[in-house]
Amino acid sequence: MTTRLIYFAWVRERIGMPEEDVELPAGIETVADLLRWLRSRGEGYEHALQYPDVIRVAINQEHVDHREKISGAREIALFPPMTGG
Amino acid sequence: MTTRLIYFAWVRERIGMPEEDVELPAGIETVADLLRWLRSRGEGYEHALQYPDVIRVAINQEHVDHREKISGAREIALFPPMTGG
Amino acid sequence: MSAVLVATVRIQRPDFDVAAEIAALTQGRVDIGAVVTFSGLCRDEQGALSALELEHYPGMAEAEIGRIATEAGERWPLQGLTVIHRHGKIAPGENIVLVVAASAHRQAAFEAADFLMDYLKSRAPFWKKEHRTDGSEGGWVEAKETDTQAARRWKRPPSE
Amino acid sequence: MSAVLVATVRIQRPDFDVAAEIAALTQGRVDIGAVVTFSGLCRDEQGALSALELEHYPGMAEAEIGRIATEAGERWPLQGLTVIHRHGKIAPGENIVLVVAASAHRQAAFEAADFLMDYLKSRAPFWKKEHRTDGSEGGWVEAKETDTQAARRWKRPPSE
Repeated sequence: MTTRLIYFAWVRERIGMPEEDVELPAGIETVADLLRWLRSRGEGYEHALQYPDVIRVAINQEHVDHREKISGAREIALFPPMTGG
Repeated sequence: MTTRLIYFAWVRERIGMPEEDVELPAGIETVADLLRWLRSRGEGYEHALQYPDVIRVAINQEHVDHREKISGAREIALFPPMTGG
Repeated sequence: MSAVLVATVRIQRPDFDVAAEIAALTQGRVDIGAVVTFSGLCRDEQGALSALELEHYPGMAEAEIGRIATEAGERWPLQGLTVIHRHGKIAPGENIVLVVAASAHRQAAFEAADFLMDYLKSRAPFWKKEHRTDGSEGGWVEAKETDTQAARRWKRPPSE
Repeated sequence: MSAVLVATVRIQRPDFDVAAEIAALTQGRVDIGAVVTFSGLCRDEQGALSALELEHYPGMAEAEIGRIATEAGERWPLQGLTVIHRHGKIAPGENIVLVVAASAHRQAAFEAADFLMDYLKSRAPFWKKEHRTDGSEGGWVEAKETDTQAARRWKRPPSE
């Protein structure tokens, strides 16, 4: 299944693109697994995700924590802590 | 010395006038003394001041409690609990 | 410690314009991050009220609200503060009172506006009389014990 | 228990008009006694900022603010609630965000607006980047721990 990954703010800048569609390999079950796998994909990803604890994640436009299962996610967004308001 | 008494809301309505100038007799030292003396001045006063605890008092446009000394007051206002805002 | 707050206090018959009052505090400034406004309106949930008539103590009303505003300026770092209280007859749905508090940060603006309203309710010399749609006088609105209690939230310990 | 609150949520580039948003909630009604507005503005105390650029997550921004507004409507008896958050470049002194909360009573309106702002700050998917007057990028604004703590004030005990 294809999953759309969306990036915002400095996560977007460091990875170097606003979004991409990926095929998740077997064994990527949680958000934490996804972040680990993405870091292995190149320098930009490593720079963006080197401190995974600060990365906020939304699945299908709802906040989730890093233990959340990602099976069936159409859209997963990664971004820094929010600074709106 | 002449003191101006000012009345508001139902205190004004019951006493039947918005203000008056009075000469305070000797022995009227505190707000409580004043309220007691006024009640003796007639039915309207008695009706307005029958529950003196609920009457709020300002001397020279500042809130005071009933133990306050009134010597030197130019203007003493009597009114019900406030309901502004 | 900080610049003295110059508050604007107005007691007036006409309605006020919230946007104009916000603009008066913020125009041309870049040090304000938060503006909180409170508008108090005349309610009539039973449909029996034709108007509230607001009586006030001229002179003391301005002075007392000024004292409350000064205390707010001492307790919170405010860039601006405006209080407008209407008097006379006010129909259901109309504005009665406006507080505008401006600060660098949101918590100061929220707390100062909240404090102002609690103190206004319990200390500003205004009294409301009801006029009914059937032409009768509905009598004077009674002060609420909950308003007195709300004002007590802000009492500082005597040691401070 | 009470009627479901229909909140208005808008994410937009243009500025908003506080008076128009208040009027939209109160016009023709006599059951609203209190309207609290919060306006958040772009500050620049050092004089080095040319603009904040607000990035957001379209779709989720509306959805998340809608969820926060729904929660506010469940926690306080509100007659109306409007939240407008701007995006794009915003110069110092300009508005960024507006919350308008209307209720019969003042405490509900104050608390709901305060809650909305705390939750917006910590949960709404917006990010601010600084642009400097010297033409350089000032980088992304960092989230404040105080904002996270402010949002925690509203956590309800799990037993409720």
